[in-house]
Amino acid sequence: MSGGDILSVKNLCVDYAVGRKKFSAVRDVSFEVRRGETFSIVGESGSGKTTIGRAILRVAPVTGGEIRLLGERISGKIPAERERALRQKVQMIFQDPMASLNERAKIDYIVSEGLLNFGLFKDEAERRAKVERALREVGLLPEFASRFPHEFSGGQRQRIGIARALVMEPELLVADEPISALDVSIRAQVINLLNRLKKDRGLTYVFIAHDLSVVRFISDRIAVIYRGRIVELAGAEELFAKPLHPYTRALLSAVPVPDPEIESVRQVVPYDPAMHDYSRSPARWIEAEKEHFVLGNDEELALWRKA
Amino acid sequence: MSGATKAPAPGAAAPALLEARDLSISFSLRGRRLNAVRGASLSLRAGETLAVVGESGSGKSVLAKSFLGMLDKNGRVDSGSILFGGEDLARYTKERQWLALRGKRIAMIFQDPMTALNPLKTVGEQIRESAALHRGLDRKASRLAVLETLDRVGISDPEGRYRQYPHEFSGGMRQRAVIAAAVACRPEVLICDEPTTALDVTVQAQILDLIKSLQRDFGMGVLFITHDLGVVAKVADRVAVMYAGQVIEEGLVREVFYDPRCPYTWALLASLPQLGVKGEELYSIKGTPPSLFKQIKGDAFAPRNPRALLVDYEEEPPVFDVSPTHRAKTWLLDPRAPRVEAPDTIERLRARLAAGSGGTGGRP
Amino acid sequence: MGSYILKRLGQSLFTVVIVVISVFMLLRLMPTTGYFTREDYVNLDETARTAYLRNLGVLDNPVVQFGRFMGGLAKGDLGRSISIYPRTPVTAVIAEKAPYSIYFGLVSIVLSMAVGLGLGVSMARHKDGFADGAGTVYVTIVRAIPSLIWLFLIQQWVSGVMGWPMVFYSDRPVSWILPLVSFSLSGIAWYAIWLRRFMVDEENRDYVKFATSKGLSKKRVMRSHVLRNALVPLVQYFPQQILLTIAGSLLIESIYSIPGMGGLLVNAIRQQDNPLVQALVLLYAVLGVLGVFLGDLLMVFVDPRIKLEGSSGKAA
Amino acid sequence: MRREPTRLGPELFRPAPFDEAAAELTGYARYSYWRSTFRTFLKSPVSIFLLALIVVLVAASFAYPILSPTDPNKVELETSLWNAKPGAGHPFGTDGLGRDIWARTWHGTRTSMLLGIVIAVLDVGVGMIAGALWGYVRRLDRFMTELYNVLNNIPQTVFLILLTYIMRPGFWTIVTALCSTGWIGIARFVRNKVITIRDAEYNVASRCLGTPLHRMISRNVLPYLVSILIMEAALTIPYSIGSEVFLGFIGLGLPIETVSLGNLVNLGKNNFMLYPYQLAWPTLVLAAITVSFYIVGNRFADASDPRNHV
Repeated sequence: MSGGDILSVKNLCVDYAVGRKKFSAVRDVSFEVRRGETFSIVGESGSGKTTIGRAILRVAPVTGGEIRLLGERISGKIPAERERALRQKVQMIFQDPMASLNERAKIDYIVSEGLLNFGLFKDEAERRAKVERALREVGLLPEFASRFPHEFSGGQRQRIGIARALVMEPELLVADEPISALDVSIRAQVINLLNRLKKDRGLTYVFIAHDLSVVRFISDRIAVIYRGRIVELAGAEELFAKPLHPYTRALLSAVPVPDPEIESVRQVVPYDPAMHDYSRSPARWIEAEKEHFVLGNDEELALWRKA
Repeated sequence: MSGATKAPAPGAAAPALLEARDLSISFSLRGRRLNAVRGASLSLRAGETLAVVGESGSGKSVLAKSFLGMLDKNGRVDSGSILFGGEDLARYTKERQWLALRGKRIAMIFQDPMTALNPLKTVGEQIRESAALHRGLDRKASRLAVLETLDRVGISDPEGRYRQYPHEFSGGMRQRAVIAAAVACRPEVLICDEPTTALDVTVQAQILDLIKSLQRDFGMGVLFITHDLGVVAKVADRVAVMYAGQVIEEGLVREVFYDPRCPYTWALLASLPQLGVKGEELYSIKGTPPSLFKQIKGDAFAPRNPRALLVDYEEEPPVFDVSPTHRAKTWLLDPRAPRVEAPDTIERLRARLAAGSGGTGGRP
Repeated sequence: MGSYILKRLGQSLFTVVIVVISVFMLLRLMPTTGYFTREDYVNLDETARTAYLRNLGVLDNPVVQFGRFMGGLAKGDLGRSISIYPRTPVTAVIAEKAPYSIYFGLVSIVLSMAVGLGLGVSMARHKDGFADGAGTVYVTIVRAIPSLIWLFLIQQWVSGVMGWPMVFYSDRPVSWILPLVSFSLSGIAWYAIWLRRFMVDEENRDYVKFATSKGLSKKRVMRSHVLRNALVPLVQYFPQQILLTIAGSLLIESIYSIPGMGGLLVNAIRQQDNPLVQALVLLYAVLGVLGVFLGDLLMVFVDPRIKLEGSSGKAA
Repeated sequence: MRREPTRLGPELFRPAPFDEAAAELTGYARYSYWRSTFRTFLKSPVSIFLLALIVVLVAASFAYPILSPTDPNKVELETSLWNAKPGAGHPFGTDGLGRDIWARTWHGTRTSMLLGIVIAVLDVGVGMIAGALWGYVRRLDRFMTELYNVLNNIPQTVFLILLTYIMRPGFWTIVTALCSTGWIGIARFVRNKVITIRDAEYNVASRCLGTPLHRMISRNVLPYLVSILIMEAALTIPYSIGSEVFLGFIGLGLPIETVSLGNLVNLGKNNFMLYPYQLAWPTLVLAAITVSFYIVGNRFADASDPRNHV
């Protein structure tokens, strides 16, 4: 683990019980997140990407492996003190701005919920000031504090959700598809906001998404996840320039580009997981290029490199 | 660049198959009126795909539903007309009139394939329902027609799938089944209301390809409603951009992407991260769309438009023809308007047009 | 699917066992006067009463009693009536009464379903229209006002106006009309209100919009999609409704002096005939459990989604 | 366009000042859940009228016995005062023992209302707590589900009869009997609701913020349940009052000497042919109460459904 890592996830496994059957949402996932970077996890619905985000925040059960924040273990049983520290240092932004705000509470309460939980203010005036500052920071008017979530549009609600996380002054933000439920014209607001906060506050992001085009714009490194396993991990530009794993290629080829000229010639590459034959030589986590990892065996890798 | 036009005449290439003229639709909600569509005009020609782009609340879905007479009970067409097959659908009052069209000549695909199928009926039965109804086939013949359609939309083992229930299908397969039910009668117009929004990207690509190939084979006019400009670039021949219940720009896909004229279209394109430069601020649109409960004075986008003119707050802009196939509703095209610079992204896109193989409506 | 049925069957048996034990235990708390006919109670002195009770076995260890009770149950012996039909086996009493309840129940089930479901459909089809309004008023009256009151008023007024007998005579068919109507009134309201609610819920679903967009007429969408799907959640309750209806109505049988099981229970309670009360309560409870079980079973055939859920053990 | 654009002077074709804050305000609409609920509810005159009727009846039934000296159990020795028709002195007439039906009606209403309210409060209170625990504490789920299956399988009427038969007739017997089955239905309902709320995204957000359980329940869960619980309570009252009438009829109701609407109805019924007013007046009051609660409960349920708000 290098000194710059803020978060490290090692061999993480998350299982859910559905009836009597066990369902593995996340299998043997490892990665590190460096301070000040945007680390993205990309995958389709049901790939386990959301579960990883939730496991970091201790709201999904970890069945194997461990998660460390600044070197301290935050998965499994941990002392209350460390849990408290975790809640302040790591915060989350949610996908659906319509579902992630308590409809029966005023914005004032929603934004200051974390402050109340940990008594992070001297007096009422300071709490108000903190709420006001958080709202301003996300481009909303302080007078919105006395209103209910229902009165706001999706983009505004999403920014309220960000204000709620910011008020805790976190170091790491887990953003779970924060823009996929937003209207196109609103997305840029939120992306700019996240990028500005990263610059101004030195925030680190774990950015969870299914849309590669957005991910490319904001990420430093990207992990591609398929059915609970990370299949490829590389720097953002490296991944787009030299995708190795066939699933990554399929994903890249499938995302429509808003340019009719490109679209008219683009070919979609299908991916069939049955193509892997790991009976003789099992898949390993290989560093194919510097800082560019892929899940496969040597034979496959040679093949992928040629393609 | 020509002046304001009275009639919406989007090019003379082919006669319109389905056309909305100055259509206004409102809903009554607890004593208030929501003006969902405010004088929108667009036209769809045979064999083409017209993408209607807009964000939620722009009225694009309402517009589409009105073409099938399927507005919610509290909604009504206030004015304007919907022309199809020599008739004005906006004048239709009886269910019987609509029954001659729905599913037979105009069909529709919905957003969420998980809920569009009746969970208690077999998939085959639900497709057969419309095949039997419109094509007058008996049980056996309609069953064969369904099997053929299932095969055509890429569902393997049609015989077995026919008897299965929707919950036994994956999301992508369900959407294929929905498409099969919609095209079973070879409609002239297929309306797709965000058909891939609920699907994964890899599945989305397949469904888009399917719709395109069906359109080619059947020669349908496809009205494709979406908010995703990537999808538009992939499927559309022409694009209509909607904002606050109006069509503010309509043109060939190359015209709208590479030479947009309305500030809202600029903003929409410029705000896309795919077109942005990494490390720089994205162009972003401030604020939120206007409430359609209120009367809107002037250009609905003006309060969010840093490039707005004073006149935008006073008077609604007329529609200007940019080219025979390209129309835009903005005061910037008025001869009196000053020259207003588009965002950098748009300039880059324009450069692309100049370098590219050349579209129809280039810059003057 | 098979495993699901077995699992549900096991659950129901468990419930029945719990019910039998609880009823038995609870009835040990009943006043012991319920074991005497009135004249016996008056005529006997304290020691004679105790001797009588001991003879009956009521004073034995509850476990012993329970064993004896279960033994009897296995042989179909539910004890003997005391005050109403002295020394007659309870099973014989019930066997004599049951046909009346079953007859009235069956006819009223047919009537309530036909009228109630029809009313529910027209309420849903013309939502907020006249049928809906009238139906709502009817349902409100029937469900909000205690049934004793309107049952009594119907008996008094209608029989007076029509000149029909006020009580039931098995040989005068005209006297069957009012009990039948009374039997059906609340059933009609029940079927109507629930069918309406489920239909209105279904009407707003996406698949209904899609079916409409396919060109199906409103009538056809209503019949082959909305009604069909709305009936599914209702079907689950049919068996219990039917079983409990044919088991008789306490109020109606009592008001019209119909010699059925419902009236019998009221009499047994009023005259504190413990063995009869015990047997009837047990019968009703078992019918209730059986009804719920059959309802769940029925769902397996009506709702194709259950089979999958059942196999993964999620259906409960 | 309808209007000639030439009307617009060239001075209008200049850039307009841009106000970012104004852009934020464009979409906003004022909304509060409770305000909308009450506005929707109070829109219908029927709802207002019935709500007012409930208030008047409740007030009257509690105020009358305090204000009036008339003893509802006072028996007249003079036979001429028996079965008196409604008139001066006895607005609702007298019964077979010369007892004033007006006084008895209000005393009876008070008993029945009290019964209904006590049962509603207990049912909803116990149901809410049990349901919240059932939903939140996973270990309880199995036991509660089995208990629910058992209780739910037995017809309520049978249960009611059995319990009232075993216990001595009285107010608390009826309360116990009705509550022993009533709470579980509400608990089940609350539990299902809690489970959907528990997994809702805003609750996950609260967990990420380290919100303690008590605040999760009081701020995140309860506000969503209040409307349902009010409705349940409103519908439990007419049901309880009706059950008392039914139990009175089969001989398991309140003791004869207790004045209640159930006993009044059952007494009045016996003399209906000769003295219909003895049944009519208590019945009218009874029906007014049950129908009002029933309709108000249903209307409130409609009004509190956010789908019916703007």
